Amino acid sequence: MTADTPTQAPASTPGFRDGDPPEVRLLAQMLLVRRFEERCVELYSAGSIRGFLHVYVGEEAVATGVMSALEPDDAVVATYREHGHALLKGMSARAVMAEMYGKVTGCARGRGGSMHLFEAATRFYGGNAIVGGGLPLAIGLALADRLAGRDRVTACFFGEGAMAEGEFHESVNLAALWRLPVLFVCENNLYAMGTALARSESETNLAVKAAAYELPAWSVDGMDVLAVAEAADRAVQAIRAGGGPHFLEARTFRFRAHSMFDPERYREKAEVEQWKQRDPIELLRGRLVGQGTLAEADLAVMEAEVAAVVDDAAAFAEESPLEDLADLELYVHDPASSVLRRAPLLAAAREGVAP
Amino acid sequence: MTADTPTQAPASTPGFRDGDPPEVRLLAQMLLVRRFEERCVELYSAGSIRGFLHVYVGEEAVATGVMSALEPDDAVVATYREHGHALLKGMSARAVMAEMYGKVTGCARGRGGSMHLFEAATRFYGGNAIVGGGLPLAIGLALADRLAGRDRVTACFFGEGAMAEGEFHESVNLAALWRLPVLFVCENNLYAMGTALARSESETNLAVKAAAYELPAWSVDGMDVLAVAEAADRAVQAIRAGGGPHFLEARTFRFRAHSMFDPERYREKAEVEQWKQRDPIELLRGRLVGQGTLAEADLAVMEAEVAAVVDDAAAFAEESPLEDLADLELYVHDPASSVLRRAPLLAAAREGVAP
Amino acid sequence: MSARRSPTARSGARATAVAPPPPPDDAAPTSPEPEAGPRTLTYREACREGIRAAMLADERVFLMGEDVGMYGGCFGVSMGLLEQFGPERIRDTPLSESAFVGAGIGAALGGMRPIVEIMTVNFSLLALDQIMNTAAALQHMSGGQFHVPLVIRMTTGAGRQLAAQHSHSLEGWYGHIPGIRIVAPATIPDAYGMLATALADPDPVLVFEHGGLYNASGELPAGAGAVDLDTAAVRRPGTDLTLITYGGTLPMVLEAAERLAAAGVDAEVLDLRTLRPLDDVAILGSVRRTHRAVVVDEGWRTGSLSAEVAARITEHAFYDLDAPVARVCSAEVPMPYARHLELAALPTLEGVVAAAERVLRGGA
Amino acid sequence: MSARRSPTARSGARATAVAPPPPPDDAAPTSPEPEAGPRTLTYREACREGIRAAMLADERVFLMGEDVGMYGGCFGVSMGLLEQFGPERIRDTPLSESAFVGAGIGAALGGMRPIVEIMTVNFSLLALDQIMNTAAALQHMSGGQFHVPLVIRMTTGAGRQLAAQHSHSLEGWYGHIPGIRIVAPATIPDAYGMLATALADPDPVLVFEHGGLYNASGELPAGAGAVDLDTAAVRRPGTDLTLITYGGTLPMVLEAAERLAAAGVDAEVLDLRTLRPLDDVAILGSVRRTHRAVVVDEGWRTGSLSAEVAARITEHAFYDLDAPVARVCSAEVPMPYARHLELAALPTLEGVVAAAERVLRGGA
Ligand SMILES: Cc1ncc(C[n+]2csc(CCOP(=O)(O)OP(=O)(O)O)c2C)c(N)n1
Ligand SMILES: Cc1ncc(C[n+]2csc(CCOP(=O)(O)OP(=O)(O)O)c2C)c(N)n1
Ligand SMILES: [Mg+2]
Ligand SMILES: [Mg+2]
Repeated sequence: MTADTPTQAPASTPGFRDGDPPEVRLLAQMLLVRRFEERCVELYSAGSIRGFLHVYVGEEAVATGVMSALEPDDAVVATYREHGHALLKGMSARAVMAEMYGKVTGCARGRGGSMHLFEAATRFYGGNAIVGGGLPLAIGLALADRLAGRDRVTACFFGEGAMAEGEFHESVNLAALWRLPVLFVCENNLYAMGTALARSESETNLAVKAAAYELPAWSVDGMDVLAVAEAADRAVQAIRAGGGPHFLEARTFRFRAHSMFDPERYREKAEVEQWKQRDPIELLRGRLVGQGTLAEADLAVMEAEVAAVVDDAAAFAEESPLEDLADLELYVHDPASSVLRRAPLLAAAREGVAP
Repeated sequence: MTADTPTQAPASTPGFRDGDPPEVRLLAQMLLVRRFEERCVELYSAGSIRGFLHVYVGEEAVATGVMSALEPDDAVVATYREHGHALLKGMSARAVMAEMYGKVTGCARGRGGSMHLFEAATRFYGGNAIVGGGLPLAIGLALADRLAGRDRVTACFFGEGAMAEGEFHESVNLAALWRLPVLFVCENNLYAMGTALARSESETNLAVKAAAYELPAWSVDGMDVLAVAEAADRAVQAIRAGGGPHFLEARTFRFRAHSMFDPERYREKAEVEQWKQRDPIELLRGRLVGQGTLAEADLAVMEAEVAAVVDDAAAFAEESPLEDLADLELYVHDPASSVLRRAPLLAAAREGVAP
Repeated sequence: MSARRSPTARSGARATAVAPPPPPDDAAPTSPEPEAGPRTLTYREACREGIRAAMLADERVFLMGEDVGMYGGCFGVSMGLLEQFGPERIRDTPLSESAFVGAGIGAALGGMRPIVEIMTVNFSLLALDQIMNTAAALQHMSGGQFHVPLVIRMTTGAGRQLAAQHSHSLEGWYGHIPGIRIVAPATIPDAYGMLATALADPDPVLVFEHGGLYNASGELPAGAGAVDLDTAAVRRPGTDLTLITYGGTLPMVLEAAERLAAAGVDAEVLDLRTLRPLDDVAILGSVRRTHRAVVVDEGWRTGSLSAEVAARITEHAFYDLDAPVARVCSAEVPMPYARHLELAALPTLEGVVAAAERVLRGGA
Repeated sequence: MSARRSPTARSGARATAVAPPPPPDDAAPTSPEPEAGPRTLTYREACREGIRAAMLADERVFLMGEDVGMYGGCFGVSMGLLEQFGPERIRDTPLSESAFVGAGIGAALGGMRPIVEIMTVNFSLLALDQIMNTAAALQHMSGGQFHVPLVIRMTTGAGRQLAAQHSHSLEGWYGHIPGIRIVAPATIPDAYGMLATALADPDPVLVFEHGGLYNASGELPAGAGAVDLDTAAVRRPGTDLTLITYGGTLPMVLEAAERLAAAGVDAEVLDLRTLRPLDDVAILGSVRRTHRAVVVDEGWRTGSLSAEVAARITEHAFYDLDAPVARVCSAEVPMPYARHLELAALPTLEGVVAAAERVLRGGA
């Protein structure tokens, strides 16, 4: 079940050294996501990345904090705004970037693109471009763990917009009813494309909404990575102790447009600027420098190491080959499926010749 | 938009005389539904009714109480367990019974059967055999009223099982968000086929669940028709006054099997017997007789008048003709549709002849 | 599976295809006798024994759906299995088609072998997002990393006066979707054996059980087990034309072939068994021999599986055809309740015979 | 609508069909000029002006869907309409496809004329229960009492590297469902005029706008308005074979016809326009004249609309055919992201020309 893509096991974090305090790792991780996303935007403008591209700039603290509470063997299900989640789960920047280039070295051999990153080795189950579509999947992964008696957690990320979908309701009810080991993480960035929360939910307090399914639910400042990490840790421990599913709302904001085609007519520049004052990276950086945990020189090293990883990923993607056109129809069925074995026979029958 | 079926405008209630106290009407209505349902069961066993048949025996107080709060111009959307709702909305017992016989005089010309009763004249919008499927429809009817500036209410009935469906969640949110004039009535009879409430919902207090959508929600004793009527009246008045959607859970019980093919392996006979002690008809009858509002003789007259209506309906259905087979494909498109006008032309083209 | 096996349970199945659905009175759980000799089972029992055998053989297998447990299955298929396997493996779900189908996908990804039951195909529309956008696409979207060994069973078809929201035959329509396999057991051995093969398939498989067949009975041979899903089966060999069908209409088509035989026409009857991918070897092989074909299915005519079969035959055996391929399908109406209307909307024996006669005269 | 109208916006449309989706930079609301002379519009603008004209003409009309208002529509179609008509009539919805499609059905029953927008056809699977089990069936189930004059618009098709959950072409598949009409505008006058006709239809109409066409531009004649939805249109008359297509592939097929013309083959190009019901008069009329046909659509091949068209032609014009009907469809894969793979999965000009040449030689 492992792809033959150039995936490394949980990558070391650029800018982080063994022995550094854990906050430094969180900062380095957020920085990696930020710089990676910024590069994606550039590469989109340059035409190297196509399709829909949704970046996570401004929201880094959420996935970074939550992932810090997970073990490598835990599973993650995310959305189309998932580059950061993929990197944080341990996928290589190379495999992610090459995927967005549509190259065969990409984590999905170029078939998925930005919205459909996957990696079996790191248990990263996507990448789902159907809003709400990942939630049932997460329930099922957790159910499998339960049935197999495995002590794993599945973290499922989704936007606040997804909470209006029926699949949210059905999935959270199932998880709560069956007490499955799922951590639901709502990335509440206040907008679903152009739709503000108050125009999509009659109840805008999302933890209250979730609590109606009888599961522990609370909100956390999604710009404060330490707060997110602490809350996630508490939830994951409770889940692992058999406490059933938990719901965490992280209040955050996307600093950029929804996708690359969004004129942002639905919100004021001032609102964006105000939120940028609470940039999660700046918040943590300020704290660490203020405490003396990090020096400006350390930051420069961190930036440089992060830049090197991003550069390397882009160069790798740029140079990588494309999938062979003849392989277009691969992976519709499993290579072991008799459907594939019989295909030549069927084709021969259609041609009216002996196979 | 009116069907050419033998529908009378809001029928007079057998067993009720102008001038009688309103409670007498409620009793007579419940009795009509009960006796009608009992006849359906007999007729099913006799083979006159086929397909799936779901009866409302034990739950009569719910629809009877709620309907008493509605005006003739209000709309009703119900489920596959809707014979009672149809009768109470003013449809004739003849048209309903003939429908179950599959006769052309049925309210849907025999095309719908037990699960799909409809009547435009009384604004009875079904009859929906997809659990949860009626809720979005009710939202839309209410939205149309709002957009057209009409002061009408739409009452939407569904079982507690439907509350697990995504369509419930999406619909209630929409109604609450847009403050639409909808009365949601959850007929909580504790079982969805063989699934007890606690095995289908993580939160079994359904009013609490509904309140998470930020709309007024409460529970009522669904065996006490006066309590239901009072609660519904309060809700309908509030809705009509612009108070937005309301949610009412009526706690009730079905005395019989889910459908005609249900061995009832999922519940104890004792539970059923216990609920039968709270038979809504007996409760009200006892009260009215106790208060001296009704004499035993009045009750006998009521039974006789109800029986006459049911007899008449069955006789009418029995004698009614079937739809002409040649008309099978009618009503797939509107008679005014150019699709129908062009059909002969297309057929001629297929035959390769001049039309 | 050998072709040319003799048809099972023809008239029995047909008789019930138009009768009202029976109470699941065969409730007592029977213990499986895998080593037993041939036995006579209903189609319902064969489905049940297939599930039981699969659950005994592989503890990753579990059954999940609405009322599969305490109730025994809405059509009684899973009656008794809860008692045998317990509530973790015979898992009742709330009314949440999208979530529990999606949970089946996730559980398959997590290493289990779920069998998800959707009560009838009409309700599966609520889960179509999960089926098409996830189950069918995931392997390709992930560049071959993730496989979804999920089996979804559902009841299909009309004939029981269940009207427009419980009666449609959408299995052929599902056949449009790449990445899934569609099977439709028509015989007792297939009802029993297709499940094991479906569970062994690394990809999602949709199994369509025709509601009108549940009470049909027939013989399950000694040692019956997994059947191959790759090939269509000749249920009656013949030389004059090919009648192509599957699932619920097979018994009726076999009867039509007998009727034709009495009139001196030797019809071959091909049971497609797997609707996606279609067995072009069998379809084209037969038609190249008989030079004429009638396709019978219970779906609506336009865009039906028959259209695909007819188009393929024409594309690949045009010069072998002595007549256009004819189709016998359901009328293009939401299925009506009244019995006479429902029967008129469905493919009939007379309709099949008439189509065969037209084709023999060179028409369609 | 007159047949044989000259094709609009061919190469422009084709060029954008493979380019990345453009920013909706044509954001400034243009005021409608119903009495103006001919004007050049993009397909996106034509859709928008169609909506605007319908809203001005009938106050029962309203537009509802995700981000149709403040955002201006995910593909910019409704940009500016909120400012003109206000939030009651340009109604943003939460992400709740099933509920707002169902609400559209209810509002239609309540006397309104809703236009519901679903962002792309892939998401419509979430609403399929409401579409098939209610919108399409209600009139029949109610014995003719209830009509659903609802219009659902959605974007369809690939070519913009949006991958497997945003790119499929399911409009032909929807054509299987009785009780609804399916239309697919391919030209500027159709993008503008089909909406009015759809709104006037007493039954549900699904309108499929190909995402690759939005930036195509062409002329809207003076006095353009409602167009008839009953007939297919000959976009290029010809005598040697009939190329049958619709929607997003029309520009490419017209180009293929020119390519064939250069090689001395005179191809007729038929734009189906309405996918359900199919215009058998036009289809069979053309093929009976040309004796050969190639059907081109962007759906997956198996069970595609092309299968239905091919089956019908064969059924009804078998003896007029000089060759089997050929199909050019998409490869049977969930649409891949990488550009070279996506292009390889889609019907191509070369593929159409090659199919035409095969058919001219008597093959399929
Ligand atoms: C079912 C479905 N409907 C609509 C869309 C189009 N769409 C993509 S993202 C999006 C907004 C989602 O908002 P939210 O869940 O808050 O996540 P965010 O983008 O803010 O991270 C929409 C409407 C989709 N992808 N899937
Ligand atoms: C979407 C859907 N799933 C499943 C069914 C089968 N089914 C019919 S009624 C029913 C139980 C519904 O229970 P509830 O909503 O509580 O209503 P009740 O029958 O108790 O009145 C089920 C599962 C259906 N009709 N529709
Ligand atoms: Mg959001
Ligand atoms: Mg119930």
